[in-house]
Amino acid sequence: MNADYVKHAVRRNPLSSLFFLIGMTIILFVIAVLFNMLVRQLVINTDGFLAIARDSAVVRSIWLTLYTSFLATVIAVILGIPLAYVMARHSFPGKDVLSAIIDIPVIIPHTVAGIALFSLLMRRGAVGSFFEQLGIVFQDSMWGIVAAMFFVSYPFFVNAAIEGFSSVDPNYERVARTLGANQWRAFRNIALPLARPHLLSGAIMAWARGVSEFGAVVIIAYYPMIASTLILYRFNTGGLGQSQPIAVLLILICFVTFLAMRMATRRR
Amino acid sequence: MNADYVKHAVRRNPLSSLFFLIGMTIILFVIAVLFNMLVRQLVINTDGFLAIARDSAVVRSIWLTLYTSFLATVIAVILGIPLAYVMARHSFPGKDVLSAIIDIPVIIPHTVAGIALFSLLMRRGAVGSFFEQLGIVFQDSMWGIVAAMFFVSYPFFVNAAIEGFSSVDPNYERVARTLGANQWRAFRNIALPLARPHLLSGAIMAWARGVSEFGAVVIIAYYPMIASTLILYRFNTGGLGQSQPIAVLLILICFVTFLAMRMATRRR
Amino acid sequence: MISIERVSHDWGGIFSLKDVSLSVKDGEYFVILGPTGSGKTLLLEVIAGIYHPREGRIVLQGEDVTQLAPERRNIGFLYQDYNLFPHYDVMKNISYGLAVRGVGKEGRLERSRELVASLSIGHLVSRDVTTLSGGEQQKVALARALAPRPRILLLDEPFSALDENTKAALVREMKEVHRRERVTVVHVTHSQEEAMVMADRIGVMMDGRIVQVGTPEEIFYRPQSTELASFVKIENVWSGVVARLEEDAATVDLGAVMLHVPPDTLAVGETVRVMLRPEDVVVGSSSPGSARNTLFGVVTDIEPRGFYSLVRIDCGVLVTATVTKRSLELLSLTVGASASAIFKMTALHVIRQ
Amino acid sequence: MISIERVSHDWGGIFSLKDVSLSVKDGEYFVILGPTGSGKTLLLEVIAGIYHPREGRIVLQGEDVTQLAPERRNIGFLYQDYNLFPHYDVMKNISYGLAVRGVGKEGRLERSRELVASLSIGHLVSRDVTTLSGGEQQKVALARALAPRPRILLLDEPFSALDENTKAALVREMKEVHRRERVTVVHVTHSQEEAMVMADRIGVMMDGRIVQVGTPEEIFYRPQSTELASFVKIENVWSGVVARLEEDAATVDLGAVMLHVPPDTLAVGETVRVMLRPEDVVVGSSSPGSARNTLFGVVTDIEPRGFYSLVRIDCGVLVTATVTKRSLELLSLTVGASASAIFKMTALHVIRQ
Repeated sequence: MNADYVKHAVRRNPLSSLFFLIGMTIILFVIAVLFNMLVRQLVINTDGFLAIARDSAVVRSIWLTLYTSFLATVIAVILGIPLAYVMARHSFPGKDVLSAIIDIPVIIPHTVAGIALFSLLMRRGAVGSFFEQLGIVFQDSMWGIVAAMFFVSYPFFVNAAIEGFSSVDPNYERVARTLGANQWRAFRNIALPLARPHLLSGAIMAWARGVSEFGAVVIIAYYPMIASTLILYRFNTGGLGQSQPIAVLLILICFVTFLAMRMATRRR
Repeated sequence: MNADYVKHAVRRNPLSSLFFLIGMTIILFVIAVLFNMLVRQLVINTDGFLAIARDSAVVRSIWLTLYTSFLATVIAVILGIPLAYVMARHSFPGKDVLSAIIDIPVIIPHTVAGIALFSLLMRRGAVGSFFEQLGIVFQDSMWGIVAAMFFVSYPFFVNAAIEGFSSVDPNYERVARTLGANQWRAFRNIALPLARPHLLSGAIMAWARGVSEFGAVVIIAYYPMIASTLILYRFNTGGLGQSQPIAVLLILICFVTFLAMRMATRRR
Repeated sequence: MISIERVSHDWGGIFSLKDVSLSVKDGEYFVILGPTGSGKTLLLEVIAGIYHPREGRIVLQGEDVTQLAPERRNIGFLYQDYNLFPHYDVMKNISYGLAVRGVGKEGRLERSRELVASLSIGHLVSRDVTTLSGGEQQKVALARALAPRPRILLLDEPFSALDENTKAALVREMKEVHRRERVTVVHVTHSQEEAMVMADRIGVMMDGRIVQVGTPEEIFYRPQSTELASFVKIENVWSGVVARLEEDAATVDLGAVMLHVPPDTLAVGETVRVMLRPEDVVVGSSSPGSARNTLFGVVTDIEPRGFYSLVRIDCGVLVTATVTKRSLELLSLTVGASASAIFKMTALHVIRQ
Repeated sequence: MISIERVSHDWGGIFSLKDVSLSVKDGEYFVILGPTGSGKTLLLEVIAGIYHPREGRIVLQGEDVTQLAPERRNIGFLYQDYNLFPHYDVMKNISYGLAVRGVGKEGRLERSRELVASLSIGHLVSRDVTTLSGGEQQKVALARALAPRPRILLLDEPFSALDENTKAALVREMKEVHRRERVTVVHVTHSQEEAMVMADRIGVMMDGRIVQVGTPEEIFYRPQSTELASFVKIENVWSGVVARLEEDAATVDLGAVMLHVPPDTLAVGETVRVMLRPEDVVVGSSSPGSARNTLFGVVTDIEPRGFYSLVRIDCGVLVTATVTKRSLELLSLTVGASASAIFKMTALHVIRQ
């Protein structure tokens, strides 16, 4: 039945079939990259992998990565929802420019972002010196990691939120207002819940992007070591044998968290 | 007039005005990060900046970055167009899974991607040893850089291309076919030109993403040094003074190229 | 009473209102009729306070509300797509307007039950709104808009999203709701049939301006301009000069033929336009009837329009008449056949040029 | 000739064709009439080869094309939205079908000019297609589809994207094109007026099945099922028993009243349905006419439908008649008034139950 279906499709759509075969090279490449690594650690090197998974420095760095990215996402959500709502609902002079500025972190090379952030937030930097008086230090601290992760990840949340609010027909809010709701109430009762799937998936993406960042973080805060820094450090000092288990552990935790969050948000 | 307009807007939409103010903190943060760095180098440290801009190692690394990312983008375009067309035009069992696999590089931490790629493509790796016999080496070579950049950047192109082909009503191609065009001709004459704006902007995004990558590249190919690697190296050895000028030079070249490409593609 | 006083506004350079003045009486069912893009919806949105007009005033029952926020106007609004809140069930949709006003649970239930009963949607109350049919959505949206007892109900093309059969049933229901709830209705539509069936009075809107206000009879049978005559499809519009004036009739010379028209306030020698709806022309094979005006001529064209055809007869002037398919067969009308066009004097409408 | 033989297919579980058989003659203008979602467009797409049916055959002029790719069938297709290629100008759109067939520049120009002249779109040739009005788009799409001289032209709701006035003008043009190009047309629509005006023959499609094929007269005045009668809005459908049979008329007992109907092939004692279009009922104040069937009763309901109203008269059976607004006034018909319903015996259509 299924083979029949495929044969059918190939005869009817020779072009699509050819395209499918070409396109599968990308898919196979990705699968090979992941599969090779997972097999090496989970099947061949099981004992070594389990030993690393119990290494408290590794566990601490992974936990730090997940936690700092979570904080960065929370900040992106709090500041990003109002920004996205205004961008989605209003047109005003200079909106294109704002939109371009929002996207800047996506196209900035990661180490450049790191240098720029370091320069601004270091102890003697323009903003860093101000924050130091408040007791918040970014250089080689958790807050530096959060700042770097926030910088590279907020566009993922803000763009998803703009899309989310744009997908909500403004007539819903207008109807709510004719029914007696003020602007805030219409936002809270109508726009926010209707945009929620986009907001949640945007937050998940932003969190994943924060976890994935390395270049910007390593410059502003080599210590405390996030998982990526630890991987590179162990790679440089102990080679693949020391670094790959951490990579596999990190990726497994990321996938599990990512899927769990996706499923939790889809169920509603 | 304009002040009047704003006053008006604030009175009519107190909520939007508040949201706008909250949202502006993100915009101001991004501007501060960039502005601080650009002022330091272009205004305060002009001489030092110009000296670095004439340093042949710097120029070589920037050129290498732009060039390898260009190659990675070309590969993404060649393999990605067929994949995206099939994803946009057909529904088949397992399509959701393919779609998830396509997105994997976006959520994988960069150093993890580097470790995975290194493990597969190193001289004694499963695929690397095969390619070595063909004379292509990835480890510490330009091809390694291209492979890493391709891995992290192709999703940007493929997703834009899927969106592009999806935005072309399939009835256009159907009409073309009833007029006598075969599937390939309908694709070339209709789908491809109509999806072109999306394809171009996807390619530009993929190129920018490739240029921005550091974590994955540094593991598979520390040498030859791409700009990001050189920035971190100089940061570690010479501090901000040695690294920031390179960062500014790279970002200026990126912005100029990015804007030039955007404008060139918009004009058509 | 709603008083719209010299309101001008434009929206994105696409839709605009140009010096619109209108007044709608309390309890009236007022229809704004106009082609797509004439600015009808924008006018409703300005009345509701969704947009504030660039110029002019909106006065509701003596109160100038021009600058008031929509939530402080107490106006019900039904958009074309109804926009039921998809994350609320039917009951929560209906009672939303009461909930935001702080009405307690009991009060909400009471009023909702009343509306649910009056619109016979009791079987829907716990349904998910995304599962409702178009007609059901309209009723729920209507109940939601009526729940806070608005002063005015604004309806934006309320039937355009419905199929023919659902529409026919709901038109009657809407009229009854209007009576029962004693609410002033302003209803926007592009459908002449809808306007004719529903309106107490009609305002015709074209290109951002109100061109005529009147009863359906006045709009469709006695338009005051040839532009409006063409819009309401009065097929026969002839130019002529008043030739004679008697007590019970005036005679208008159309050049080739003379017509008897109601005398009204005409004066001999005036240039006038005479209008006649095609439905008011009786076509005979050739026997003259009792009607004052009988013209003879040759059929030049038969345009089938379904169960009716438009028959054009050249009687010196071209007369267009609506004829049923059966009559067409009965009279064996074909192009080239001779025929008579008969119409009552009172069916003629005369305007000065 | 197009022969559709027992074709079944379904698309995404939403639209489906169930054992459809049809044959369309060469040069015929065939209309497929059905409500939205009945599978009409899917049938066209199966004929064009865009989908290959799960079961059944499509035979074009003797050739089985069921498995042929669309580009090898030489069938013209007009989608509802016309789908002019937005990156080509008008001329390139029209000549696309010739270009892909390898017709040289001169041949392309010649055929395109011919069509441009015949459709009077000369002023459009160098225009950007995105600037065309709906009616202009339709003409260009028509020229594009006709350029390669297709055996068959498939039209999917060709008028639904146009406003009323443009539509009226283009309906006539389409009929002329059909004559001039001598092309077989299969036209899909949900509009009964459109089907009646345009069709040589009509196939009525409901829920994926063809329920009746016939001339417009047969479909709208002599439907073979009560389901179809209701779809074509024959308001009067009465159940009865044949009571008497004479040479020139049969008598049907409806319980409360007796009707004279055409005798045809009826037999005494048979249970039948008698159908009557509301347009064929003449309403009088109460004077009997020459028609065979005159019923007396009381007006129970008047439903305004614009320039016409549906008047329901309870004469023992409920009779629904179409009455113009003027006649309504003239006869002073109101609910509760007595009235007579008069109709010719030949207007009655009888089917066995």
